[in-house]
Amino acid sequence: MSIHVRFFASLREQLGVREQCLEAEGIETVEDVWKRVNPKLSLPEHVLTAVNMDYADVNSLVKDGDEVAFFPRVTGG
Amino acid sequence: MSIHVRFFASLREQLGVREQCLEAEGIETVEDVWKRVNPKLSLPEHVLTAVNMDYADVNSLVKDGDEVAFFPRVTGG
Amino acid sequence: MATKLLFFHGSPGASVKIILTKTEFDPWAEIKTFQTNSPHIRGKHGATATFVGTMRDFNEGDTVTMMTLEYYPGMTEKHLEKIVAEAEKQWNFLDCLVVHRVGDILPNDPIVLVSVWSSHRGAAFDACRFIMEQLKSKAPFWKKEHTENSVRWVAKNSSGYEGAK
Amino acid sequence: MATKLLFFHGSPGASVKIILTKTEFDPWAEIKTFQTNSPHIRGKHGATATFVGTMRDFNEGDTVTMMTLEYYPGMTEKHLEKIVAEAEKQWNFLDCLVVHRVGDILPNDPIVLVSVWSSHRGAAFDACRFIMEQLKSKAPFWKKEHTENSVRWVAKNSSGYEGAK
Repeated sequence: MSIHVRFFASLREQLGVREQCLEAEGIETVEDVWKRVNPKLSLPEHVLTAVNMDYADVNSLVKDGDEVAFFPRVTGG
Repeated sequence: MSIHVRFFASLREQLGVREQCLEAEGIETVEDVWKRVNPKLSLPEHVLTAVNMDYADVNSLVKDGDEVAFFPRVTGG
Repeated sequence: MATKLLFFHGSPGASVKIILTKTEFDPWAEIKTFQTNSPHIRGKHGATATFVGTMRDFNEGDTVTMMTLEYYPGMTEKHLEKIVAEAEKQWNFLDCLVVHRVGDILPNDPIVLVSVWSSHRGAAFDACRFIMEQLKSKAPFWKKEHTENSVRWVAKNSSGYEGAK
Repeated sequence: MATKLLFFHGSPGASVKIILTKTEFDPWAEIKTFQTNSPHIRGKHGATATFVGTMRDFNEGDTVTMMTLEYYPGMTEKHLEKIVAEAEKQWNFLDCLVVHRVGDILPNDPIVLVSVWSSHRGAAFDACRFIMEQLKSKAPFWKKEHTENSVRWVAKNSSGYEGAK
Protein backbone atom coordinates (compact mmCIF):
# COMPACT_ATOMS: atom_id res chain seq x y z
CA MET A 1 0.00 0.00 0.00
CA SER A 2 0.96 3.63 -0.24
CA ILE A 3 -0.45 7.15 -0.33
CA HIS A 4 -1.58 8.40 -3.70
CA VAL A 5 -1.06 12.18 -4.14
CA ARG A 6 -2.63 14.28 -6.90
CA PHE A 7 -2.25 17.90 -7.96
CA PHE A 8 -4.61 19.90 -10.17
CA ALA A 9 -4.76 22.99 -12.33
CA SER A 10 -2.31 25.87 -11.64
CA LEU A 11 -0.75 23.97 -8.72
CA ARG A 12 -0.09 20.98 -10.95
CA GLU A 13 1.64 23.26 -13.45
CA GLN A 14 3.65 25.18 -10.84
CA LEU A 15 4.97 22.03 -9.18
CA GLY A 16 5.34 20.16 -12.44
CA VAL A 17 3.76 17.14 -10.78
CA ARG A 18 0.45 15.49 -11.62
CA GLU A 19 0.50 12.36 -9.42
CA GLN A 20 2.84 10.81 -6.94
CA CYS A 21 2.98 7.67 -4.83
CA LEU A 22 4.37 7.99 -1.32
CA GLU A 23 5.39 5.43 1.27
CA ALA A 24 2.91 5.84 4.13
CA GLU A 25 5.58 5.46 6.79
CA GLY A 26 6.04 8.70 8.75
CA ILE A 27 2.92 10.35 7.34
CA GLU A 28 0.08 11.18 9.68
CA THR A 29 -1.62 14.29 8.27
CA VAL A 30 -2.28 16.12 5.02
CA GLU A 31 0.47 18.55 5.98
CA ASP A 32 2.95 15.66 6.25
CA VAL A 33 2.03 14.65 2.72
CA TRP A 34 2.71 18.17 1.44
CA LYS A 35 6.07 18.33 3.24
CA ARG A 36 7.19 15.01 1.84
CA VAL A 37 6.40 16.16 -1.69
CA ASN A 38 7.56 19.76 -1.33
CA PRO A 39 10.14 19.84 1.44
CA LYS A 40 11.24 23.40 0.68
CA LEU A 41 7.86 24.96 -0.04
CA SER A 42 5.21 25.83 2.53
CA LEU A 43 1.61 25.13 1.54
CA PRO A 44 0.43 28.21 -0.40
CA GLU A 45 -2.54 30.17 0.88
CA HIS A 46 -5.88 29.28 -0.71
CA VAL A 47 -4.75 25.79 -1.64
CA LEU A 48 -7.55 23.32 -0.99
CA THR A 49 -7.02 19.75 0.09
CA ALA A 50 -9.03 16.55 -0.17
CA VAL A 51 -8.65 13.09 1.32
CA ASN A 52 -10.38 10.31 -0.60
CA MET A 53 -12.27 12.93 -2.61
CA ASP A 54 -13.74 14.72 0.41
CA TYR A 55 -12.59 18.18 1.43
CA ALA A 56 -10.05 18.08 4.24
CA ASP A 57 -7.64 20.45 5.98
CA VAL A 58 -3.92 20.34 6.72
CA ASN A 59 -4.53 18.58 10.02
CA SER A 60 -6.78 15.85 8.60
CA LEU A 61 -5.45 12.36 9.24
CA VAL A 62 -4.10 10.30 6.38
CA LYS A 63 -3.65 6.56 6.41
CA ASP A 64 -2.08 3.99 4.13
CA GLY A 65 -4.13 3.58 0.92
CA ASP A 66 -5.62 7.07 0.99
CA GLU A 67 -5.76 9.44 -1.96
CA VAL A 68 -4.70 12.99 -1.06
CA ALA A 69 -5.27 15.90 -3.45
CA PHE A 70 -4.06 19.51 -3.52
CA PHE A 71 -5.63 22.11 -5.77
CA PRO A 72 -6.35 25.87 -6.10
CA ARG A 73 -9.73 27.48 -5.52
CA VAL A 74 -12.35 26.01 -7.81
CA THR A 75 -13.63 28.08 -10.74
CA GLY A 76 -16.30 25.96 -12.44
CA GLY A 77 -19.82 26.78 -13.49
CA MET B 1 -67.89 61.60 -24.07
CA SER B 2 -68.63 59.28 -21.21
CA ILE B 3 -66.99 56.96 -18.70
CA HIS B 4 -66.28 53.47 -19.90
CA VAL B 5 -66.58 50.84 -17.16
CA ARG B 6 -65.26 47.27 -17.38
CA PHE B 7 -65.55 44.22 -15.12
CA PHE B 8 -63.40 41.10 -15.23
CA ALA B 9 -63.33 37.48 -14.12
CA SER B 10 -65.47 36.44 -11.11
CA LEU B 11 -66.71 39.99 -10.60
CA ARG B 12 -67.91 40.15 -14.20
CA GLU B 13 -69.81 36.90 -13.68
CA GLN B 14 -71.28 37.90 -10.32
CA LEU B 15 -72.54 41.23 -11.59
CA GLY B 16 -73.51 39.85 -14.96
CA VAL B 17 -71.94 42.91 -16.56
CA ARG B 18 -68.92 43.04 -18.83
CA GLU B 19 -68.87 46.67 -19.94
CA GLN B 20 -70.94 49.76 -19.33
CA CYS B 21 -71.00 53.36 -20.51
CA LEU B 22 -71.85 56.02 -17.94
CA GLU B 23 -72.66 59.70 -18.25
CA ALA B 24 -69.77 61.53 -16.57
CA GLU B 25 -72.05 64.04 -14.86
CA GLY B 26 -71.99 63.59 -11.09
CA ILE B 27 -69.02 61.25 -11.07
CA GLU B 28 -65.80 62.37 -9.42
CA THR B 29 -64.10 59.25 -8.08
CA VAL B 30 -63.79 55.52 -8.70
CA GLU B 31 -66.19 54.98 -5.81
CA ASP B 32 -68.80 57.14 -7.56
CA VAL B 33 -68.47 54.90 -10.61
CA TRP B 34 -69.09 51.80 -8.51
CA LYS B 35 -72.13 53.37 -6.81
CA ARG B 36 -73.66 54.36 -10.12
CA VAL B 37 -73.32 50.82 -11.46
CA ASN B 38 -74.16 48.99 -8.24
CA PRO B 39 -76.32 51.31 -6.14
CA LYS B 40 -77.26 48.58 -3.66
CA LEU B 41 -73.90 46.81 -3.35
CA SER B 42 -70.86 48.11 -1.50
CA LEU B 43 -67.49 47.50 -3.15
CA PRO B 44 -66.42 44.00 -2.10
CA GLU B 45 -63.15 43.59 -0.20
CA HIS B 46 -60.13 42.66 -2.33
CA VAL B 47 -61.63 44.15 -5.48
CA LEU B 48 -58.93 45.98 -7.43
CA THR B 49 -59.56 49.05 -9.52
CA ALA B 50 -57.83 50.68 -12.46
CA VAL B 51 -58.24 54.02 -14.23
CA ASN B 52 -57.00 54.10 -17.82
CA MET B 53 -55.24 50.78 -17.24
CA ASP B 54 -53.23 51.97 -14.23
CA TYR B 55 -53.96 50.71 -10.74
CA ALA B 56 -56.09 53.16 -8.75
CA ASP B 57 -58.04 53.23 -5.49
CA VAL B 58 -61.61 54.12 -4.63
CA ASN B 59 -60.68 57.78 -4.10
CA SER B 60 -58.86 58.18 -7.40
CA LEU B 61 -60.32 60.90 -9.59
CA VAL B 62 -62.23 60.03 -12.71
CA LYS B 63 -62.94 62.39 -15.58
CA ASP B 64 -64.98 62.28 -18.73
CA GLY B 65 -63.46 59.88 -21.28
CA ASP B 66 -61.72 57.69 -18.71
CA GLU B 67 -61.83 53.91 -18.65
CA VAL B 68 -62.48 52.49 -15.18
CA ALA B 69 -62.07 48.78 -14.41
CA PHE B 70 -63.01 46.58 -11.45
CA PHE B 71 -61.60 43.09 -10.98
CA PRO B 72 -60.67 40.50 -8.35
CA ARG B 73 -57.14 39.72 -7.21
CA VAL B 74 -54.97 38.63 -10.10
CA THR B 75 -54.00 34.97 -10.46
CA GLY B 76 -51.76 34.74 -13.52
CA GLY B 77 -48.36 33.15 -14.01
CA MET C 1 -43.97 27.58 -34.21
CA ALA C 2 -47.75 27.77 -34.28
CA THR C 3 -47.83 30.71 -31.92
CA LYS C 4 -50.47 33.32 -32.45
CA LEU C 5 -48.91 36.57 -31.30
CA LEU C 6 -51.49 38.75 -29.62
CA PHE C 7 -48.96 41.30 -28.57
CA PHE C 8 -45.32 41.87 -29.24
CA HIS C 9 -43.10 44.42 -27.56
CA GLY C 10 -39.54 45.09 -28.71
CA SER C 11 -37.40 47.44 -26.65
CA PRO C 12 -34.71 49.70 -28.13
CA GLY C 13 -32.20 49.24 -25.25
CA ALA C 14 -31.98 45.71 -23.97
CA SER C 15 -33.91 43.43 -26.31
CA VAL C 16 -37.20 42.81 -24.60
CA LYS C 17 -39.84 40.58 -26.12
CA ILE C 18 -43.23 40.14 -24.49
CA ILE C 19 -45.69 37.74 -26.03
CA LEU C 20 -49.29 36.86 -25.21
CA THR C 21 -50.46 33.74 -26.99
CA LYS C 22 -53.75 31.87 -27.32
CA THR C 23 -52.09 28.67 -28.49
CA GLU C 24 -49.71 26.22 -26.84
CA PHE C 25 -46.05 27.22 -26.88
CA ASP C 26 -42.82 25.32 -26.34
CA PRO C 27 -40.77 27.42 -23.88
CA TRP C 28 -37.44 25.78 -24.75
CA ALA C 29 -37.97 26.31 -28.47
CA GLU C 30 -39.01 29.93 -27.81
CA ILE C 31 -35.81 30.53 -25.85
CA LYS C 32 -33.69 28.97 -28.56
CA THR C 33 -35.34 30.99 -31.33
CA PHE C 34 -35.06 34.21 -29.34
CA GLN C 35 -31.38 33.56 -28.63
CA THR C 36 -30.62 32.69 -32.24
CA ASN C 37 -32.20 35.98 -33.27
CA SER C 38 -30.09 37.96 -30.78
CA PRO C 39 -26.61 37.99 -32.35
CA HIS C 40 -25.60 40.94 -30.13
CA ILE C 41 -25.50 38.69 -27.04
CA ARG C 42 -23.20 36.07 -28.62
CA GLY C 43 -20.23 35.70 -26.29
CA LYS C 44 -21.55 38.52 -24.06
CA HIS C 45 -24.08 36.77 -21.86
CA GLY C 46 -22.52 34.63 -19.18
CA ALA C 47 -25.84 33.86 -17.53
CA THR C 48 -29.37 32.89 -18.48
CA ALA C 49 -31.98 32.45 -15.75
CA THR C 50 -35.31 31.02 -16.78
CA PHE C 51 -38.60 30.19 -15.15
CA VAL C 52 -41.41 28.16 -16.68
CA GLY C 53 -44.81 27.83 -15.02
CA THR C 54 -46.76 24.78 -16.13
CA MET C 55 -50.39 23.84 -15.58
CA ARG C 56 -50.84 21.15 -12.96
CA ASP C 57 -53.63 18.59 -13.10
CA PHE C 58 -54.50 19.07 -9.42
CA ASN C 59 -55.30 21.93 -7.03
CA GLU C 60 -56.68 21.98 -3.52
CA GLY C 61 -57.31 18.24 -3.57
CA ASP C 62 -59.22 18.20 -6.86
CA THR C 63 -58.35 16.98 -10.31
CA VAL C 64 -58.25 19.91 -12.70
CA THR C 65 -59.15 19.07 -16.29
CA MET C 66 -58.90 22.49 -17.94
CA MET C 67 -58.20 26.11 -17.18
CA THR C 68 -59.32 29.35 -18.76
CA LEU C 69 -57.04 32.36 -18.47
CA GLU C 70 -58.80 35.70 -18.76
CA TYR C 71 -56.85 38.94 -19.17
CA TYR C 72 -57.44 42.66 -19.62
CA PRO C 73 -56.38 43.50 -23.19
CA GLY C 74 -54.31 46.65 -23.05
CA MET C 75 -53.69 46.73 -19.31
CA THR C 76 -52.03 43.32 -19.21
CA GLU C 77 -49.54 44.24 -21.92
CA LYS C 78 -48.91 47.64 -20.32
CA HIS C 79 -48.14 46.08 -16.95
CA LEU C 80 -45.89 43.37 -18.32
CA GLU C 81 -43.87 46.10 -20.05
CA LYS C 82 -43.77 48.10 -16.85
CA ILE C 83 -42.58 45.14 -14.78
CA VAL C 84 -39.75 44.35 -17.20
CA ALA C 85 -38.78 48.04 -17.34
CA GLU C 86 -38.59 48.12 -13.54
CA ALA C 87 -36.34 45.05 -13.56
CA GLU C 88 -34.17 46.69 -16.22
CA LYS C 89 -33.72 49.70 -13.94
CA GLN C 90 -32.59 47.53 -11.02
CA TRP C 91 -30.37 44.99 -12.74
CA ASN C 92 -28.08 45.00 -15.73
CA PHE C 93 -29.46 42.58 -18.22
CA LEU C 94 -28.95 42.18 -21.91
CA ASP C 95 -32.18 40.55 -23.02
CA CYS C 96 -35.50 39.45 -21.62
CA LEU C 97 -38.22 37.22 -23.01
CA VAL C 98 -41.69 36.89 -21.44
CA VAL C 99 -44.38 34.62 -22.87
CA HIS C 100 -47.81 34.17 -21.26
CA ARG C 101 -50.68 31.95 -22.36
CA VAL C 102 -54.28 33.20 -22.36
CA GLY C 103 -57.55 31.41 -23.17
CA ASP C 104 -58.12 27.67 -22.68
CA ILE C 105 -55.24 25.66 -21.25
CA LEU C 106 -54.80 21.94 -20.63
CA PRO C 107 -52.81 20.21 -17.88
CA ASN C 108 -49.08 20.04 -18.58
CA ASP C 109 -49.28 23.05 -20.92
CA PRO C 110 -46.75 25.80 -20.19
CA ILE C 111 -48.50 28.92 -18.89
CA VAL C 112 -45.66 31.38 -18.48
CA LEU C 113 -42.03 31.74 -19.45
CA VAL C 114 -39.63 34.38 -18.11
CA SER C 115 -36.06 34.29 -19.37
CA VAL C 116 -33.32 36.82 -18.58
CA TRP C 117 -29.89 37.06 -20.20
CA SER C 118 -27.15 38.90 -18.34
CA SER C 119 -23.35 39.09 -18.05
CA HIS C 120 -23.53 37.83 -14.48
CA ARG C 121 -25.64 35.21 -12.75
CA GLY C 122 -26.70 37.34 -9.78
CA ALA C 123 -28.48 39.83 -12.01
CA ALA C 124 -30.03 37.09 -14.15
CA PHE C 125 -31.42 35.19 -11.16
CA ASP C 126 -32.66 38.29 -9.33
CA ALA C 127 -34.29 39.90 -12.36
CA CYS C 128 -35.99 36.66 -13.43
CA ARG C 129 -37.47 36.09 -9.99
CA PHE C 130 -38.51 39.73 -9.60
CA ILE C 131 -40.35 39.65 -12.92
CA MET C 132 -42.14 36.41 -11.95
CA GLU C 133 -43.24 37.72 -8.54
CA GLN C 134 -44.42 41.02 -10.00
CA LEU C 135 -46.24 39.21 -12.79
CA LYS C 136 -47.98 36.97 -10.25
CA SER C 137 -49.07 39.87 -8.05
CA LYS C 138 -49.64 42.72 -10.54
CA ALA C 139 -50.35 41.56 -14.08
CA PRO C 140 -54.10 41.33 -14.78
CA PHE C 141 -54.68 37.64 -15.47
CA TRP C 142 -57.38 35.47 -13.88
CA LYS C 143 -57.52 31.69 -13.79
CA LYS C 144 -60.74 29.72 -13.90
CA GLU C 145 -60.36 26.04 -13.10
CA HIS C 146 -62.53 23.29 -14.51
CA THR C 147 -62.52 20.35 -12.11
CA GLU C 148 -64.42 17.12 -12.58
CA ASN C 149 -67.40 18.49 -10.64
CA SER C 150 -67.24 22.25 -10.91
CA VAL C 151 -65.93 25.41 -12.48
CA ARG C 152 -64.31 27.87 -10.10
CA TRP C 153 -62.13 30.96 -10.10
CA VAL C 154 -58.74 30.65 -8.44
CA ALA C 155 -58.92 32.97 -5.41
CA LYS C 156 -55.32 34.12 -5.07
CA ASN C 157 -51.70 33.43 -5.90
CA SER C 158 -49.43 32.31 -3.11
CA SER C 159 -46.13 34.05 -2.48
CA GLY C 160 -43.15 32.66 -4.33
CA TYR C 161 -40.87 33.12 -1.34
CA GLU C 162 -41.95 29.93 0.33
CA GLY C 163 -40.85 26.45 -0.49
CA ALA C 164 -38.21 25.33 2.00
CA LYS C 165 -39.27 22.13 3.71
CA MET D 1 -27.54 14.74 -29.36
CA ALA D 2 -23.81 14.25 -29.82
CA THR D 3 -23.14 14.28 -26.11
CA LYS D 4 -20.40 12.07 -24.77
CA LEU D 5 -21.55 11.07 -21.31
CA LEU D 6 -18.61 10.89 -18.97
CA PHE D 7 -20.78 10.32 -15.95
CA PHE D 8 -24.43 9.70 -15.38
CA HIS D 9 -26.19 9.61 -12.05
CA GLY D 10 -29.81 8.55 -11.70
CA SER D 11 -31.46 8.86 -8.29
CA PRO D 12 -34.18 6.51 -7.02
CA GLY D 13 -36.27 9.23 -5.28
CA ALA D 14 -36.54 12.41 -7.25
CA SER D 15 -35.15 11.84 -10.74
CA VAL D 16 -31.70 13.34 -10.68
CA LYS D 17 -29.48 13.33 -13.71
CA ILE D 18 -25.93 14.64 -13.58
CA ILE D 19 -23.89 14.72 -16.76
CA LEU D 20 -20.29 15.66 -17.47
CA THR D 21 -19.61 16.10 -21.16
CA LYS D 22 -16.54 16.78 -23.30
CA THR D 23 -18.56 17.94 -26.28
CA GLU D 24 -20.85 20.89 -26.88
CA PHE D 25 -24.40 20.51 -25.57
CA ASP D 26 -27.65 22.34 -26.27
CA PRO D 27 -29.16 23.12 -22.84
CA TRP D 28 -32.69 23.69 -24.17
CA ALA D 29 -32.66 20.41 -26.07
CA GLU D 30 -31.29 18.63 -22.98
CA ILE D 31 -34.12 20.01 -20.86
CA LYS D 32 -36.72 19.01 -23.41
CA THR D 33 -35.36 15.48 -23.73
CA PHE D 34 -35.11 15.06 -19.97
CA GLN D 35 -38.68 16.30 -19.51
CA THR D 36 -40.01 14.06 -22.25
CA ASN D 37 -38.38 11.10 -20.53
CA SER D 38 -39.96 12.00 -17.16
CA PRO D 39 -43.62 11.00 -17.58
CA HIS D 40 -44.09 11.00 -13.79
CA ILE D 41 -43.88 14.81 -13.67
CA ARG D 42 -46.57 15.34 -16.36
CA GLY D 43 -49.20 17.61 -14.81
CA LYS D 44 -47.38 17.51 -11.43
CA HIS D 45 -44.68 20.14 -11.85
CA GLY D 46 -45.96 23.68 -11.69
CA ALA D 47 -42.51 25.22 -11.78
CA THR D 48 -39.23 24.80 -13.62
CA ALA D 49 -36.29 27.03 -12.70
CA THR D 50 -33.25 26.87 -14.93
CA PHE D 51 -29.83 28.40 -15.09
CA VAL D 52 -27.43 28.26 -18.01
CA GLY D 53 -23.85 29.53 -17.75
CA THR D 54 -22.31 30.39 -21.11
CA MET D 55 -18.72 31.16 -22.02
CA ARG D 56 -18.09 34.84 -22.65
CA ASP D 57 -15.53 36.11 -25.14
CA PHE D 58 -14.12 38.63 -22.68
CA ASN D 59 -12.78 38.69 -19.12
CA GLU D 60 -10.90 41.35 -17.16
CA GLY D 61 -10.57 43.55 -20.23
CA ASP D 62 -9.15 40.86 -22.51
CA THR D 63 -10.60 38.97 -25.42
CA VAL D 64 -10.83 35.29 -24.54
CA THR D 65 -10.52 32.92 -27.49
CA MET D 66 -10.76 29.56 -25.75
CA MET D 67 -11.07 27.97 -22.35
CA THR D 68 -9.97 24.64 -20.93
CA LEU D 69 -11.96 23.17 -18.07
CA GLU D 70 -10.04 20.77 -15.87
CA TYR D 71 -11.80 18.60 -13.31
CA TYR D 72 -11.01 15.89 -10.75
CA PRO D 73 -12.53 12.67 -12.08
CA GLY D 74 -14.32 10.97 -9.21
CA MET D 75 -14.38 13.90 -6.80
CA THR D 76 -16.24 16.22 -9.19
CA GLU D 77 -19.04 13.69 -9.73
CA LYS D 78 -19.18 12.89 -6.00
CA HIS D 79 -19.56 16.56 -5.09
CA LEU D 80 -22.17 17.31 -7.72
CA GLU D 81 -24.21 14.40 -6.33
CA LYS D 82 -23.70 15.69 -2.80
CA ILE D 83 -24.79 19.23 -3.71
CA VAL D 84 -27.99 18.01 -5.37
CA ALA D 85 -28.70 15.70 -2.41
CA GLU D 86 -28.32 18.66 -0.02
CA ALA D 87 -30.77 20.69 -2.11
CA GLU D 88 -33.18 17.74 -2.12
CA LYS D 89 -33.08 17.71 1.68
CA GLN D 90 -33.92 21.42 1.90
CA TRP D 91 -36.56 21.78 -0.81
CA ASN D 92 -39.24 19.60 -2.27
CA PHE D 93 -38.41 19.04 -5.87
CA LEU D 94 -39.48 16.43 -8.34
CA ASP D 95 -36.58 16.33 -10.76
CA CYS D 96 -33.18 17.86 -11.26
CA LEU D 97 -30.85 17.96 -14.25
CA VAL D 98 -27.24 19.14 -14.06
CA VAL D 99 -24.94 19.23 -17.10
CA HIS D 100 -21.35 20.51 -16.98
CA ARG D 101 -18.84 20.82 -19.81
CA VAL D 102 -15.21 19.80 -19.36
CA GLY D 103 -12.22 20.04 -21.71
CA ASP D 104 -11.84 22.66 -24.44
CA ILE D 105 -14.62 25.24 -24.74
CA LEU D 106 -15.22 28.05 -27.22
CA PRO D 107 -16.93 31.42 -26.64
CA ASN D 108 -20.73 31.23 -26.64
CA ASP D 109 -20.66 27.53 -25.72
CA PRO D 110 -22.85 26.59 -22.75
CA ILE D 111 -20.69 25.56 -19.78
CA VAL D 112 -23.26 24.57 -17.18
CA LEU D 113 -26.98 23.84 -16.96
CA VAL D 114 -28.96 23.44 -13.73
CA SER D 115 -32.67 22.77 -14.03
CA VAL D 116 -35.06 22.02 -11.17
CA TRP D 117 -38.68 20.84 -11.46
CA SER D 118 -40.98 21.37 -8.49
CA SER D 119 -44.66 21.77 -7.62
CA HIS D 120 -44.07 25.34 -6.50
CA ARG D 121 -41.91 28.15 -7.83
CA GLY D 122 -40.28 29.09 -4.50
CA ALA D 123 -38.67 25.66 -4.15
CA ALA D 124 -37.65 25.56 -7.82
CA PHE D 125 -35.97 28.99 -7.71
CA ASP D 126 -34.27 28.42 -4.35
CA ALA D 127 -32.98 24.94 -5.15
CA CYS D 128 -31.70 25.98 -8.59
CA ARG D 129 -29.78 28.91 -7.17
CA PHE D 130 -28.44 26.91 -4.23
CA ILE D 131 -27.11 24.22 -6.57
CA MET D 132 -25.45 26.85 -8.80
CA GLU D 133 -23.77 28.64 -5.87
CA GLN D 134 -22.57 25.38 -4.34
CA LEU D 135 -21.31 24.17 -7.70
CA LYS D 136 -19.37 27.42 -8.19
CA SER D 137 -17.79 27.29 -4.74
CA LYS D 138 -17.38 23.54 -4.08
CA ALA D 139 -17.28 21.43 -7.23
CA PRO D 140 -13.69 20.77 -8.38
CA PHE D 141 -13.49 22.44 -11.78
CA TRP D 142 -10.76 24.84 -12.91
CA LYS D 143 -10.87 27.22 -15.84
CA LYS D 144 -7.86 28.13 -17.92
CA GLU D 145 -8.37 31.05 -20.27
CA HIS D 146 -6.63 31.48 -23.59
CA THR D 147 -6.50 35.18 -24.45
CA GLU D 148 -4.91 36.68 -27.54
CA ASN D 149 -1.60 37.14 -25.72
CA SER D 150 -1.51 34.63 -22.91
CA VAL D 151 -2.82 31.53 -21.20
CA ARG D 152 -3.91 32.00 -17.58
CA TRP D 153 -5.83 30.26 -14.84
CA VAL D 154 -8.97 31.99 -13.60
CA ALA D 155 -8.19 32.92 -9.98
CA LYS D 156 -11.60 32.72 -8.34
CA ASN D 157 -15.34 32.75 -8.87
CA SER D 158 -17.26 35.80 -7.75
CA SER D 159 -20.30 35.46 -5.52
CA GLY D 160 -23.62 35.08 -7.29
CA TYR D 161 -25.38 37.29 -4.79
CA GLU D 162 -24.34 40.51 -6.42
CA GLY D 163 -25.73 42.11 -9.51
CA ALA D 164 -28.08 44.93 -8.53
CA LYS D 165 -27.00 48.17 -10.16
